Amino acid sequence: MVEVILNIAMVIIGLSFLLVTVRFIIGETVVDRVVALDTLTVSTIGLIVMLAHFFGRVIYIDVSIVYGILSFIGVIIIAKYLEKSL
Amino acid sequence: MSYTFIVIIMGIIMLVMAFTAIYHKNLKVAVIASGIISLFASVIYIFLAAPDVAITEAAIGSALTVVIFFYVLNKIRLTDDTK
Amino acid sequence: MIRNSFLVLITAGMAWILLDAVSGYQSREYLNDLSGYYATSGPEETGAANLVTAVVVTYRGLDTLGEVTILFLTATIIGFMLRTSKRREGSVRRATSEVLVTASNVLIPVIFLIGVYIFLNGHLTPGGGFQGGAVLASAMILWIMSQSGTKVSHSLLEITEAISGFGFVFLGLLGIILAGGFLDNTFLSLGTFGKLISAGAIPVIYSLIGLKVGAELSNIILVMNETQEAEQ
Amino acid sequence: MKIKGIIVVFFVLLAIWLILNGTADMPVVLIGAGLSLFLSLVLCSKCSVFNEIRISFRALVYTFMYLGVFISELVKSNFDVARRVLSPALPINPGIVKAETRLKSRMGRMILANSITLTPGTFTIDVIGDTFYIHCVHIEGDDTEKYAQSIVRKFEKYLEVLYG
Amino acid sequence: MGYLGILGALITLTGALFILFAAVGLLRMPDIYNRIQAGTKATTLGSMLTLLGIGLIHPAWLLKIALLIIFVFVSNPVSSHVLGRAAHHIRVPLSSRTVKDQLAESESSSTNEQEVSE
Amino acid sequence: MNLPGIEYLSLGLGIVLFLAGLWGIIHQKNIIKIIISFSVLDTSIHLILVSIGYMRNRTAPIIDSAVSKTDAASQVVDPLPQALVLTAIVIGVGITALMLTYALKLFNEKGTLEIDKFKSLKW
Repeated sequence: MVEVILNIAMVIIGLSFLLVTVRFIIGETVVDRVVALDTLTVSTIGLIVMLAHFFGRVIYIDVSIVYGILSFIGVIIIAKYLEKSL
Repeated sequence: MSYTFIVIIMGIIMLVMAFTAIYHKNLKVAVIASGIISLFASVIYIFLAAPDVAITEAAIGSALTVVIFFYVLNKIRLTDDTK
Repeated sequence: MIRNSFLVLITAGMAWILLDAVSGYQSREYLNDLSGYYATSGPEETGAANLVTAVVVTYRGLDTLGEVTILFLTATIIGFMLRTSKRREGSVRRATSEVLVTASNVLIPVIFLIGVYIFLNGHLTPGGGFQGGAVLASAMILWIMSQSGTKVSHSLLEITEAISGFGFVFLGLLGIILAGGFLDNTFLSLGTFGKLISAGAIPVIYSLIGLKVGAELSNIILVMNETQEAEQ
Repeated sequence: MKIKGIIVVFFVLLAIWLILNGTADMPVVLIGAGLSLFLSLVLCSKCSVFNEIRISFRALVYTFMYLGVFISELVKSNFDVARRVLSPALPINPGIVKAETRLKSRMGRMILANSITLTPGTFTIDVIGDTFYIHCVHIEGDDTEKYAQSIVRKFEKYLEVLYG
Repeated sequence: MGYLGILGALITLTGALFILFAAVGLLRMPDIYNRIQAGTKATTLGSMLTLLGIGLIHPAWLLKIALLIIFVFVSNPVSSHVLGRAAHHIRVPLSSRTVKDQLAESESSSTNEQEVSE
Repeated sequence: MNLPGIEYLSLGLGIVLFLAGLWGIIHQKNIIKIIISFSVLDTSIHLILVSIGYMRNRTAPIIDSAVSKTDAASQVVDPLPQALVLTAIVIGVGITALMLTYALKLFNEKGTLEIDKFKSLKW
């Protein structure tokens, strides 16, 4: 039961990846694409923790902690670049 | 089954991003696209049971490379504006 | 036109070579001899629970030395090429958002702590010197971004890098004298398997590598940041 | 009093270290204590952000009340935005409004800005002086000033007790 | 596992649905500020719910996951704030449905108050 | 339904990305574009190597409560390619940073990034 629900959740996350990619492709400005990148990264954190459940290894949570840190840094750098104050 | 599905989706997205990274006129967009390739590559490393490589790819390949690219792009743009 | 068809030819040739190389690929069922040796006797010999760490630090330690050297050379060359000249005065730059400054005050100690956790636990959990060093460097980026008034001293970073690089090589040589070979970690006690203080010298070596990589990457970022200030 | 800030940072970092390691063995605690002391002395001896926290029983109670208000607000407005996104007509009425805040401490203002940003439908675009500029997906009613003040006031009354 | 596991799985499913809503919002919203609204924050709630659900399935992981949730809580709104601020600074146009822009009004009235010289 | 395993998928993906990166390197004329293509190619090689080290129904080579110490050899995937890729990624970012620095220097000298404009070595 639990596994079935989690599989459905994973497929839903995969579909949302596709939709975000469509926004990345048609995005009018660079900021749209950065928002797409941020959305992808944050949803990936959830996906990795779900994978930690599927493989039964607690160690994968460390990977998502690193993800959380680095997406933050990347988006801030790009925003600083865009407002010409890097 | 759902593993395969999500890997196929990420593969399609990576191919689209590779096309964008190589052919898009705007350098910023190309750099962001290559960052997304690294991001999904590191998720695939988790599927392939390699968390060490996944952490390294996320920390170094995805974040630091993008940061260095943007520093250099900034530098090029700054000099360009003055001319 | 001729150029394009030539390029297509090159790519097609490369594709043919690659497909030929992997066409007979079958998913393996057993580890080969070398990997099997690492998997069976690695935990016993090195005391590291993370087999990748055991391979990177101990069995293939010389590779890691070369890798650290390459990174050092890269940082040095970049510093040499980009460290320029005069600083132009009166450059106008938009003030950093107040929210970002406060948030970075809160987050920088946490990010530093997570970086240290990643390289200190390299023998138990995924991670290690290189990843931890990258996380330390990202804390440094956040610092440079938010506290634009304060200067980070180059000499402090260089001293950190020099001391940890020297310590890394020194530990390697200590391995030759006290144990079986270069970068052998067994001259410290192996301890209880799976605890933080275990696996001999591996946590020490990985901490030194982490500090060194962090200092080098921060130096690259810092040099790039300062050149921008100079030529704005 | 910088001592208070250093002590707060020390205990927060030590707690994070223990959670990350998952054990409370003697060497782990010792290394964590040394590391937290070093980081709190080096990184927080200059910054004054953590000195503004008030440690008292009343503050503790207000923290939980604040969390309750925040989480209920979060869930409510998330459903609101989801409804707007999914309805075919896209009933939105966006705009940027400004609101004054009474909070003086930097920590309190950061948490206020973050709370406003995390609540879907509103997000802090800029903070200039005491003025928060907030982008709203849907401005309700005709009186924008009053609407903007109501967004800020929801969280502000709790944060005033916590940080001043 | 029992009831707690089922509850956790349902919470995870809700989180995944929120991520999907965020993606739909990212596609449909008319301008960048509304996209930040719909995209970044619904995703934040979605991934936090996902984490919480997995934490309920495995109670032993709950502390680490709580740490991750707090980290996402602090860092993610800051990054979207910085992004929105940058977008407004470089004058990414607002959509035609926008009724009011008081930030631009006050910026044009006070001449470059926030530009500081270093 | 008979779907291919994850390792075959990622191997194929790695090969296609490799070809795309190679095409970008030899076809593009902007130096920054060439470097971006190089980083794509770099990622693809890592993907190929890691997927060769993968084995079905096995888990990550880290021994904790989920993997017993004694029969680790029959439970974990190959640690050797992972260690090599770890090294390769770090060297890759060093090389990328170095190439970007050289590109910056070239740009400062000549004022352009198009490789067709660099004629000082042509004769």
